[in-house]
Amino acid sequence: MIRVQAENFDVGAEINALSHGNTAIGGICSFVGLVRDFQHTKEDETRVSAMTLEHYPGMTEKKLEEIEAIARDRWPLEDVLIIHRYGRMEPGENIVLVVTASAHRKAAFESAEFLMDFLKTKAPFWKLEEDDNGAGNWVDAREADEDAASKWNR
Amino acid sequence: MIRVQAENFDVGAEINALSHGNTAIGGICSFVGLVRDFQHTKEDETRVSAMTLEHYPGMTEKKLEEIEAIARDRWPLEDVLIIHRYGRMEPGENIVLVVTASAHRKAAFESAEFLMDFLKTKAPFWKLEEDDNGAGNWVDAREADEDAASKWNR
Amino acid sequence: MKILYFAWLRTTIGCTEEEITLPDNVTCVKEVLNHLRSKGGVYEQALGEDKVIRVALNQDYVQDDAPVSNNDEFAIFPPVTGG
Amino acid sequence: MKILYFAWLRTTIGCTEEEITLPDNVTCVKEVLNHLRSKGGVYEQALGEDKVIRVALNQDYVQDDAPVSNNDEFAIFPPVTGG
Repeated sequence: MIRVQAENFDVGAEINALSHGNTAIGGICSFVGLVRDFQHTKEDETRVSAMTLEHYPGMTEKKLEEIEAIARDRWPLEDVLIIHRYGRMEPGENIVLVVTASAHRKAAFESAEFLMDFLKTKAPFWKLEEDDNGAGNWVDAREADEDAASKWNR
Repeated sequence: MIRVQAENFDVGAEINALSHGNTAIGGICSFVGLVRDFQHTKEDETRVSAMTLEHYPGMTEKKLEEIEAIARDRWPLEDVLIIHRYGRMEPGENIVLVVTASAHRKAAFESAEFLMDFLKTKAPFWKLEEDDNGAGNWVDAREADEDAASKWNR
Repeated sequence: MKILYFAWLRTTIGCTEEEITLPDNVTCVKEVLNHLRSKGGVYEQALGEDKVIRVALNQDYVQDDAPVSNNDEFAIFPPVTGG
Repeated sequence: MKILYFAWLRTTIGCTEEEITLPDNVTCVKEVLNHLRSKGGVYEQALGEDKVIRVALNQDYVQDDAPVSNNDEFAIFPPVTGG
Protein backbone atom coordinates (compact mmCIF):
# COMPACT_ATOMS: atom_id res chain seq x y z
CA MET A 1 0.00 0.00 0.00
CA ILE A 2 1.20 3.50 -0.73
CA ARG A 3 0.20 6.86 0.71
CA VAL A 4 1.28 10.36 -0.34
CA GLN A 5 0.19 12.92 2.21
CA ALA A 6 0.94 16.27 3.81
CA GLU A 7 0.03 15.14 7.34
CA ASN A 8 2.49 13.50 9.68
CA PHE A 9 2.14 9.80 10.47
CA ASP A 10 2.75 7.63 13.54
CA VAL A 11 5.58 5.21 12.70
CA GLY A 12 4.82 2.87 15.59
CA ALA A 13 1.10 2.71 14.90
CA GLU A 14 1.72 2.01 11.19
CA ILE A 15 4.11 -0.87 11.90
CA ASN A 16 1.84 -2.35 14.56
CA ALA A 17 -1.17 -2.19 12.21
CA LEU A 18 0.67 -3.89 9.36
CA SER A 19 1.77 -6.96 11.30
CA HIS A 20 -1.49 -7.59 13.05
CA GLY A 21 -2.83 -11.12 12.82
CA ASN A 22 -0.78 -12.53 9.93
CA THR A 23 1.10 -15.51 11.39
CA ALA A 24 2.91 -16.18 8.09
CA ILE A 25 5.08 -13.13 8.87
CA GLY A 26 8.47 -14.00 10.38
CA GLY A 27 10.07 -10.57 10.14
CA ILE A 28 9.12 -6.95 9.63
CA CYS A 29 11.70 -4.40 8.55
CA SER A 30 10.98 -0.70 8.64
CA PHE A 31 12.84 2.46 7.80
CA VAL A 32 11.75 5.97 8.64
CA GLY A 33 13.51 9.01 7.22
CA LEU A 34 13.46 12.18 9.33
CA VAL A 35 14.34 15.82 8.80
CA ARG A 36 17.82 16.40 10.19
CA ASP A 37 18.97 19.61 11.80
CA PHE A 38 22.43 19.22 10.34
CA GLN A 39 25.25 21.64 9.84
CA HIS A 40 26.44 21.66 6.27
CA THR A 41 30.21 21.53 6.89
CA LYS A 42 32.60 22.21 9.72
CA GLU A 43 33.28 25.64 8.23
CA ASP A 44 29.64 26.45 7.47
CA GLU A 45 27.74 25.82 10.69
CA THR A 46 24.41 26.97 9.27
CA ARG A 47 21.69 24.57 10.32
CA VAL A 48 18.54 23.55 8.51
CA SER A 49 15.54 25.08 10.27
CA ALA A 50 12.89 23.54 8.02
CA MET A 51 12.39 22.08 4.59
CA THR A 52 9.62 21.90 2.04
CA LEU A 53 9.12 18.86 -0.16
CA GLU A 54 7.61 19.65 -3.53
CA HIS A 55 6.23 16.74 -5.52
CA TYR A 56 4.48 15.88 -8.79
CA PRO A 57 0.94 14.83 -7.88
CA GLY A 58 -0.13 11.89 -10.00
CA MET A 59 3.35 10.85 -11.07
CA THR A 60 4.34 10.40 -7.41
CA GLU A 61 1.57 7.89 -6.76
CA LYS A 62 2.31 6.13 -10.05
CA LYS A 63 6.03 5.74 -9.25
CA LEU A 64 5.43 4.55 -5.69
CA GLU A 65 2.98 1.94 -6.96
CA GLU A 66 5.51 0.79 -9.57
CA ILE A 67 8.25 0.55 -6.94
CA GLU A 68 6.01 -1.47 -4.62
CA ALA A 69 5.11 -3.84 -7.51
CA ILE A 70 8.78 -4.37 -8.36
CA ALA A 71 9.58 -5.22 -4.72
CA ARG A 72 6.67 -7.65 -4.45
CA ASP A 73 7.77 -9.30 -7.68
CA ARG A 74 11.35 -9.63 -6.52
CA TRP A 75 10.89 -10.77 -2.90
CA PRO A 76 8.29 -13.01 -1.22
CA LEU A 77 6.52 -10.28 0.76
CA GLU A 78 3.45 -10.64 2.94
CA ASP A 79 2.89 -6.90 3.07
CA VAL A 80 4.41 -3.58 1.99
CA LEU A 81 3.71 -0.04 3.15
CA ILE A 82 5.19 3.15 1.70
CA ILE A 83 4.22 6.55 3.09
CA HIS A 84 5.83 9.71 1.72
CA ARG A 85 4.98 13.22 2.90
CA TYR A 86 5.12 16.50 1.01
CA GLY A 87 4.93 20.10 2.21
CA ARG A 88 6.79 21.90 5.00
CA MET A 89 8.51 19.91 7.75
CA GLU A 90 10.75 20.84 10.67
CA PRO A 91 13.76 18.95 12.08
CA GLY A 92 12.74 15.75 13.84
CA GLU A 93 9.62 15.30 11.71
CA ASN A 94 9.01 12.14 9.68
CA ILE A 95 9.45 12.37 5.90
CA VAL A 96 9.09 8.83 4.64
CA LEU A 97 8.32 5.35 5.92
CA VAL A 98 8.77 1.97 4.32
CA VAL A 99 7.72 -1.26 6.00
CA THR A 100 8.14 -4.74 4.56
CA ALA A 101 6.88 -7.99 6.04
CA SER A 102 8.02 -11.43 4.95
CA ALA A 103 8.38 -14.98 6.20
CA HIS A 104 12.13 -14.41 5.94
CA ARG A 105 14.45 -11.88 7.52
CA LYS A 106 16.67 -11.38 4.49
CA ALA A 107 13.72 -10.64 2.17
CA ALA A 108 12.35 -8.06 4.62
CA PHE A 109 15.71 -6.27 4.99
CA GLU A 110 16.63 -6.33 1.31
CA SER A 111 13.25 -5.16 0.04
CA ALA A 112 13.08 -2.28 2.54
CA GLU A 113 16.54 -1.09 1.50
CA PHE A 114 15.59 -1.49 -2.17
CA LEU A 115 12.43 0.58 -1.67
CA MET A 116 14.37 3.40 0.00
CA ASP A 117 17.09 3.39 -2.68
CA PHE A 118 14.46 3.55 -5.42
CA LEU A 119 12.39 6.23 -3.69
CA LYS A 120 15.54 8.35 -3.47
CA THR A 121 16.19 8.17 -7.20
CA LYS A 122 12.78 7.61 -8.87
CA ALA A 123 10.05 9.27 -6.80
CA PRO A 124 9.43 12.85 -8.01
CA PHE A 125 10.11 14.83 -4.83
CA TRP A 126 12.37 17.86 -4.45
CA LYS A 127 13.71 19.25 -1.19
CA LEU A 128 13.89 22.99 -0.56
CA GLU A 129 15.87 23.62 2.63
CA GLU A 130 15.46 26.75 4.72
CA ASP A 131 18.53 27.53 6.78
CA ASP A 132 18.51 29.47 10.03
CA ASN A 133 19.40 32.63 8.08
CA GLY A 134 16.04 32.32 6.29
CA ALA A 135 17.55 31.40 2.91
CA GLY A 136 15.98 28.65 0.77
CA ASN A 137 18.15 26.20 -1.18
CA TRP A 138 17.10 23.45 -3.54
CA VAL A 139 19.02 20.35 -2.47
CA ASP A 140 21.21 18.78 -5.16
CA ALA A 141 20.79 15.11 -6.00
CA ARG A 142 23.51 12.93 -4.54
CA GLU A 143 25.59 10.64 -6.68
CA ALA A 144 25.71 8.22 -3.73
CA ASP A 145 21.95 7.74 -4.06
CA GLU A 146 22.30 6.82 -7.73
CA ASP A 147 25.04 4.37 -6.84
CA ALA A 148 22.90 2.82 -4.09
CA ALA A 149 19.97 2.38 -6.48
CA SER A 150 22.08 1.00 -9.32
CA LYS A 151 23.35 -1.93 -7.24
CA TRP A 152 19.85 -3.51 -7.48
CA ASN A 153 20.30 -3.89 -11.24
CA ARG A 154 23.23 -6.24 -10.82
CA MET B 1 20.46 -0.31 25.09
CA ILE B 2 19.67 -3.98 25.52
CA ARG B 3 16.79 -5.76 27.25
CA VAL B 4 16.27 -9.48 27.86
CA GLN B 5 12.76 -10.17 29.08
CA ALA B 6 9.91 -12.68 29.20
CA GLU B 7 7.20 -10.05 28.64
CA ASN B 8 6.05 -8.99 25.22
CA PHE B 9 6.96 -5.50 23.97
CA ASP B 10 5.23 -2.89 21.81
CA VAL B 11 7.31 -2.47 18.65
CA GLY B 12 5.70 0.82 17.68
CA ALA B 13 6.06 2.37 21.11
CA GLU B 14 9.73 1.31 21.32
CA ILE B 15 10.60 2.87 17.94
CA ASN B 16 8.69 6.05 18.70
CA ALA B 17 10.43 6.40 22.07
CA LEU B 18 13.90 5.93 20.59
CA SER B 19 13.63 8.65 17.96
CA HIS B 20 12.05 11.25 20.16
CA GLY B 21 13.70 14.66 20.13
CA ASN B 22 17.10 13.85 18.59
CA THR B 23 17.28 15.99 15.44
CA ALA B 24 20.67 14.54 14.46
CA ILE B 25 18.83 11.36 13.42
CA GLY B 26 18.15 11.12 9.69
CA GLY B 27 16.99 7.53 9.59
CA ILE B 28 15.75 4.78 11.87
CA CYS B 29 15.80 1.17 10.79
CA SER B 30 14.02 -1.52 12.75
CA PHE B 31 13.53 -5.24 12.47
CA VAL B 32 11.12 -7.32 14.50
CA GLY B 33 11.20 -11.10 14.41
CA LEU B 34 7.92 -12.91 15.06
CA VAL B 35 6.84 -16.48 15.74
CA ARG B 36 5.65 -18.02 12.48
CA ASP B 37 2.89 -20.59 12.16
CA PHE B 38 4.69 -22.37 9.34
CA GLN B 39 4.29 -25.82 7.89
CA HIS B 40 7.58 -27.65 7.88
CA THR B 41 7.52 -29.06 4.35
CA LYS B 42 4.96 -29.67 1.61
CA GLU B 43 4.78 -33.30 2.67
CA ASP B 44 4.69 -32.57 6.42
CA GLU B 45 1.90 -30.06 6.97
CA THR B 46 2.35 -30.02 10.74
CA ARG B 47 2.29 -26.44 11.97
CA VAL B 48 4.07 -24.81 14.88
CA SER B 49 1.56 -24.09 17.63
CA ALA B 50 3.99 -22.44 20.05
CA MET B 51 7.66 -22.24 20.91
CA THR B 52 9.77 -21.79 24.00
CA LEU B 53 13.03 -19.88 23.94
CA GLU B 54 15.56 -21.07 26.49
CA HIS B 55 18.51 -18.78 27.18
CA TYR B 56 21.63 -18.49 29.30
CA PRO B 57 20.97 -15.71 31.84
CA GLY B 58 24.09 -13.60 32.28
CA MET B 59 25.80 -14.69 29.07
CA THR B 60 22.83 -13.44 27.04
CA GLU B 61 23.12 -9.91 28.41
CA LYS B 62 26.90 -10.01 28.01
CA LYS B 63 26.70 -11.06 24.34
CA LEU B 64 23.99 -8.53 23.46
CA GLU B 65 26.07 -5.76 25.03
CA GLU B 66 29.12 -6.90 23.07
CA ILE B 67 27.13 -6.98 19.83
CA GLU B 68 25.77 -3.48 20.48
CA ALA B 69 29.30 -2.20 21.18
CA ILE B 70 30.63 -3.70 17.94
CA ALA B 71 27.83 -2.06 15.93
CA ARG B 72 28.42 1.34 17.57
CA ASP B 73 32.11 1.03 16.84
CA ARG B 74 31.55 0.10 13.22
CA TRP B 75 28.78 2.57 12.25
CA PRO B 76 28.05 6.17 13.31
CA LEU B 77 24.92 5.44 15.36
CA GLU B 78 22.88 7.90 17.38
CA ASP B 79 21.04 5.13 19.20
CA VAL B 80 20.66 1.34 19.35
CA LEU B 81 17.99 -0.81 20.95
CA ILE B 82 18.00 -4.60 21.19
CA ILE B 83 15.15 -6.45 22.91
CA HIS B 84 15.12 -10.26 23.02
CA ARG B 85 12.44 -12.30 24.73
CA TYR B 86 12.67 -15.73 26.31
CA GLY B 87 9.98 -18.16 27.48
CA ARG B 88 6.88 -19.45 25.71
CA MET B 89 5.44 -17.59 22.70
CA GLU B 90 2.64 -18.30 20.27
CA PRO B 91 2.50 -17.58 16.51
CA GLY B 92 2.23 -13.88 15.78
CA GLU B 93 4.07 -12.89 18.97
CA ASN B 94 7.22 -10.76 18.92
CA ILE B 95 10.53 -12.53 19.63
CA VAL B 96 13.20 -9.92 18.99
CA LEU B 97 13.52 -6.26 18.07
CA VAL B 98 16.51 -4.28 16.86
CA VAL B 99 16.35 -0.56 16.17
CA THR B 100 19.21 1.57 14.91
CA ALA B 101 19.23 5.32 14.47
CA SER B 102 21.82 7.25 12.47
CA ALA B 103 22.31 10.45 10.54
CA HIS B 104 22.62 8.22 7.49
CA ARG B 105 20.28 5.68 5.89
CA LYS B 106 22.97 3.19 4.92
CA ALA B 107 24.43 3.04 8.44
CA ALA B 108 20.98 2.43 9.94
CA PHE B 109 20.17 -0.39 7.50
CA GLU B 110 23.54 -2.09 7.64
CA SER B 111 23.88 -2.01 11.41
CA ALA B 112 20.35 -3.38 11.95
CA GLU B 113 21.05 -6.27 9.58
CA PHE B 114 24.42 -6.86 11.26
CA LEU B 115 22.78 -6.96 14.71
CA MET B 116 20.21 -9.53 13.56
CA ASP B 117 22.84 -11.69 11.85
CA PHE B 118 24.99 -11.66 14.99
CA LEU B 119 22.08 -12.30 17.35
CA LYS B 120 21.21 -15.36 15.26
CA THR B 121 24.68 -16.85 15.61
CA LYS B 122 26.11 -15.48 18.90
CA ALA B 123 23.30 -14.85 21.38
CA PRO B 124 22.74 -17.93 23.59
CA PHE B 125 19.08 -18.71 22.84
CA TRP B 126 17.61 -22.06 21.84
CA LYS B 127 14.20 -22.62 20.26
CA LEU B 128 11.99 -25.52 21.30
CA GLU B 129 9.04 -25.77 18.91
CA GLU B 130 5.76 -27.41 19.84
CA ASP B 131 3.85 -28.70 16.82
CA ASP B 132 0.08 -29.09 16.69
CA ASN B 133 0.51 -32.76 17.61
CA GLY B 134 1.94 -31.66 20.94
CA ALA B 135 5.50 -32.79 20.16
CA GLY B 136 8.49 -30.64 21.15
CA ASN B 137 11.51 -30.30 18.85
CA TRP B 138 14.73 -28.44 19.42
CA VAL B 139 15.33 -26.36 16.30
CA ASP B 140 18.62 -27.03 14.49
CA ALA B 141 20.95 -24.12 13.74
CA ARG B 142 20.83 -23.05 10.12
CA GLU B 143 23.94 -22.88 8.00
CA ALA B 144 22.38 -19.88 6.20
CA ASP B 145 22.57 -17.93 9.48
CA GLU B 146 26.28 -18.67 9.82
CA ASP B 147 26.80 -17.55 6.22
CA ALA B 148 24.85 -14.34 6.83
CA ALA B 149 26.93 -13.54 9.93
CA SER B 150 30.25 -14.38 8.30
CA LYS B 151 29.80 -11.80 5.54
CA TRP B 152 30.40 -9.04 8.13
CA ASN B 153 33.98 -10.28 8.58
CA ARG B 154 34.86 -9.57 4.97
CA MET C 1 0.88 20.20 -24.98
CA LYS C 2 0.80 20.76 -21.23
CA ILE C 3 4.23 21.64 -19.82
CA LEU C 4 4.90 21.33 -16.06
CA TYR C 5 7.90 22.74 -14.20
CA PHE C 6 9.10 21.64 -10.76
CA ALA C 7 11.64 22.75 -8.12
CA TRP C 8 14.26 25.26 -9.36
CA LEU C 9 12.95 24.99 -12.93
CA ARG C 10 9.62 26.28 -11.66
CA THR C 11 11.19 29.11 -9.68
CA THR C 12 13.61 30.10 -12.46
CA ILE C 13 11.01 30.10 -15.20
CA GLY C 14 8.42 31.56 -12.81
CA CYS C 15 5.65 29.26 -13.96
CA THR C 16 4.10 26.04 -12.67
CA GLU C 17 2.32 24.96 -15.82
CA GLU C 18 1.74 26.25 -19.33
CA GLU C 19 -0.02 25.09 -22.49
CA ILE C 20 1.87 25.24 -25.79
CA THR C 21 1.05 24.13 -29.33
CA LEU C 22 3.89 22.18 -30.87
CA PRO C 23 5.19 23.39 -34.24
CA ASP C 24 5.04 20.63 -36.88
CA ASN C 25 8.81 20.07 -36.80
CA VAL C 26 8.83 19.35 -33.04
CA THR C 27 8.28 15.61 -32.71
CA CYS C 28 10.48 14.34 -29.88
CA VAL C 29 11.55 15.27 -26.32
CA LYS C 30 14.84 16.85 -27.36
CA GLU C 31 13.04 19.06 -29.91
CA VAL C 32 10.53 20.23 -27.27
CA LEU C 33 13.42 21.27 -25.04
CA ASN C 34 15.11 23.10 -27.95
CA HIS C 35 11.81 24.79 -28.83
CA LEU C 36 11.37 26.06 -25.25
CA ARG C 37 15.02 27.14 -25.07
CA SER C 38 14.54 29.17 -28.26
CA LYS C 39 12.12 31.40 -26.33
CA GLY C 40 15.25 32.85 -24.67
CA GLY C 41 15.40 34.68 -21.32
CA VAL C 42 14.54 32.54 -18.30
CA TYR C 43 13.88 29.54 -20.56
CA GLU C 44 17.39 29.69 -21.96
CA GLN C 45 18.70 30.15 -18.43
CA ALA C 46 16.73 27.21 -16.95
CA LEU C 47 17.27 24.81 -19.84
CA GLY C 48 20.90 25.64 -20.70
CA GLU C 49 23.20 22.80 -21.78
CA ASP C 50 25.01 23.04 -18.42
CA LYS C 51 21.83 22.21 -16.48
CA VAL C 52 21.03 18.70 -15.31
CA ILE C 53 17.34 18.11 -15.93
CA ARG C 54 14.96 15.17 -16.25
CA VAL C 55 11.86 14.86 -18.41
CA ALA C 56 8.71 12.83 -17.70
CA LEU C 57 6.20 12.27 -20.48
CA ASN C 58 2.72 11.37 -19.20
CA GLN C 59 4.33 10.72 -15.81
CA ASP C 60 7.02 8.31 -16.99
CA TYR C 61 10.72 9.02 -17.33
CA VAL C 62 11.77 9.28 -20.98
CA GLN C 63 14.91 9.76 -23.03
CA ASP C 64 15.63 12.62 -25.46
CA ASP C 65 14.40 10.75 -28.53
CA ALA C 66 10.95 9.76 -27.21
CA PRO C 67 8.17 10.90 -29.60
CA VAL C 68 5.71 13.56 -28.37
CA SER C 69 2.26 14.88 -29.35
CA ASN C 70 0.06 17.82 -28.36
CA ASN C 71 -2.00 15.60 -26.05
CA ASP C 72 0.97 14.73 -23.85
CA GLU C 73 1.77 15.94 -20.34
CA PHE C 74 5.41 17.02 -20.48
CA ALA C 75 7.18 17.63 -17.14
CA ILE C 76 10.64 19.12 -16.66
CA PHE C 77 12.45 18.91 -13.33
CA PRO C 78 15.85 18.41 -11.66
CA PRO C 79 17.04 14.97 -10.47
CA VAL C 80 14.80 13.99 -7.57
CA THR C 81 15.81 14.51 -3.92
CA GLY C 82 13.03 12.95 -1.86
CA GLY C 83 13.12 9.96 0.46
CA MET D 1 33.83 -26.28 38.51
CA LYS D 2 30.24 -25.32 37.75
CA ILE D 3 28.90 -27.06 34.64
CA LEU D 4 25.74 -25.75 32.92
CA TYR D 5 23.73 -27.57 30.25
CA PHE D 6 21.25 -25.98 27.84
CA ALA D 7 18.64 -27.08 25.28
CA TRP D 8 18.87 -30.75 24.21
CA LEU D 9 22.05 -31.24 26.25
CA ARG D 10 20.04 -30.32 29.33
CA THR D 11 17.15 -32.65 28.44
CA THR D 12 19.42 -35.54 27.40
CA ILE D 13 21.64 -35.36 30.49
CA GLY D 14 18.63 -34.52 32.62
CA CYS D 15 20.42 -31.83 34.58
CA THR D 16 20.56 -28.03 34.44
CA GLU D 17 23.68 -27.49 36.48
CA GLU D 18 26.20 -29.56 38.43
CA GLU D 19 29.37 -28.96 40.42
CA ILE D 20 32.42 -31.11 39.70
CA THR D 21 35.98 -31.13 40.99
CA LEU D 22 38.49 -31.32 38.17
CA PRO D 23 41.08 -34.13 38.35
CA ASP D 24 44.63 -32.76 38.20
CA ASN D 25 45.15 -33.98 34.64
CA VAL D 26 42.11 -32.03 33.32
CA THR D 27 43.43 -28.60 32.34
CA CYS D 28 41.67 -27.55 29.14
CA VAL D 29 38.19 -27.50 27.58
CA LYS D 30 38.71 -30.64 25.52
CA GLU D 31 39.84 -32.55 28.61
CA VAL D 32 36.75 -31.44 30.56
CA LEU D 33 34.54 -32.80 27.77
CA ASN D 34 36.47 -36.10 27.72
CA HIS D 35 36.22 -36.29 31.52
CA LEU D 36 32.42 -35.86 31.39
CA ARG D 37 32.12 -38.31 28.49
CA SER D 38 34.01 -40.91 30.54
CA LYS D 39 31.07 -40.94 32.97
CA GLY D 40 29.23 -42.93 30.27
CA GLY D 41 25.46 -43.31 29.87
CA VAL D 42 23.63 -40.07 29.06
CA TYR D 43 26.95 -38.16 29.17
CA GLU D 44 28.43 -40.35 26.47
CA GLN D 45 25.19 -40.03 24.49
CA ALA D 46 25.00 -36.21 24.78
CA LEU D 47 28.69 -35.54 24.23
CA GLY D 48 29.40 -38.13 21.50
CA GLU D 49 31.85 -37.23 18.72
CA ASP D 50 28.92 -37.01 16.27
CA LYS D 51 27.24 -34.23 18.29
CA VAL D 52 27.69 -30.56 17.39
CA ILE D 53 28.17 -28.65 20.63
CA ARG D 54 29.53 -25.30 21.76
CA VAL D 55 31.33 -24.42 24.98
CA ALA D 56 31.33 -21.11 26.83
CA LEU D 57 33.82 -20.53 29.63
CA ASN D 58 32.77 -17.78 32.04
CA GLN D 59 30.19 -16.74 29.45
CA ASP D 60 32.54 -16.38 26.50
CA TYR D 61 32.87 -18.75 23.56
CA VAL D 62 36.10 -20.75 23.70
CA GLN D 63 38.02 -23.29 21.66
CA ASP D 64 38.97 -26.83 22.72
CA ASP D 65 42.43 -25.87 23.97
CA ALA D 66 41.39 -23.04 26.32
CA PRO D 67 42.74 -23.58 29.87
CA VAL D 68 40.26 -24.22 32.69
CA SER D 69 40.22 -24.11 36.50
CA ASN D 70 37.84 -25.17 39.29
CA ASN D 71 36.60 -21.59 39.67
CA ASP D 72 35.28 -21.41 36.11
CA GLU D 73 31.68 -21.49 34.89
CA PHE D 74 31.63 -24.05 32.08
CA ALA D 75 28.54 -24.14 29.82
CA ILE D 76 27.77 -26.73 27.15
CA PHE D 77 25.05 -26.16 24.56
CA PRO D 78 24.08 -26.67 20.91
CA PRO D 79 24.67 -23.98 18.25
CA VAL D 80 22.31 -21.12 19.09
CA THR D 81 18.92 -20.65 17.39
CA GLY D 82 17.51 -17.39 18.73
CA GLY D 83 16.76 -14.15 16.93
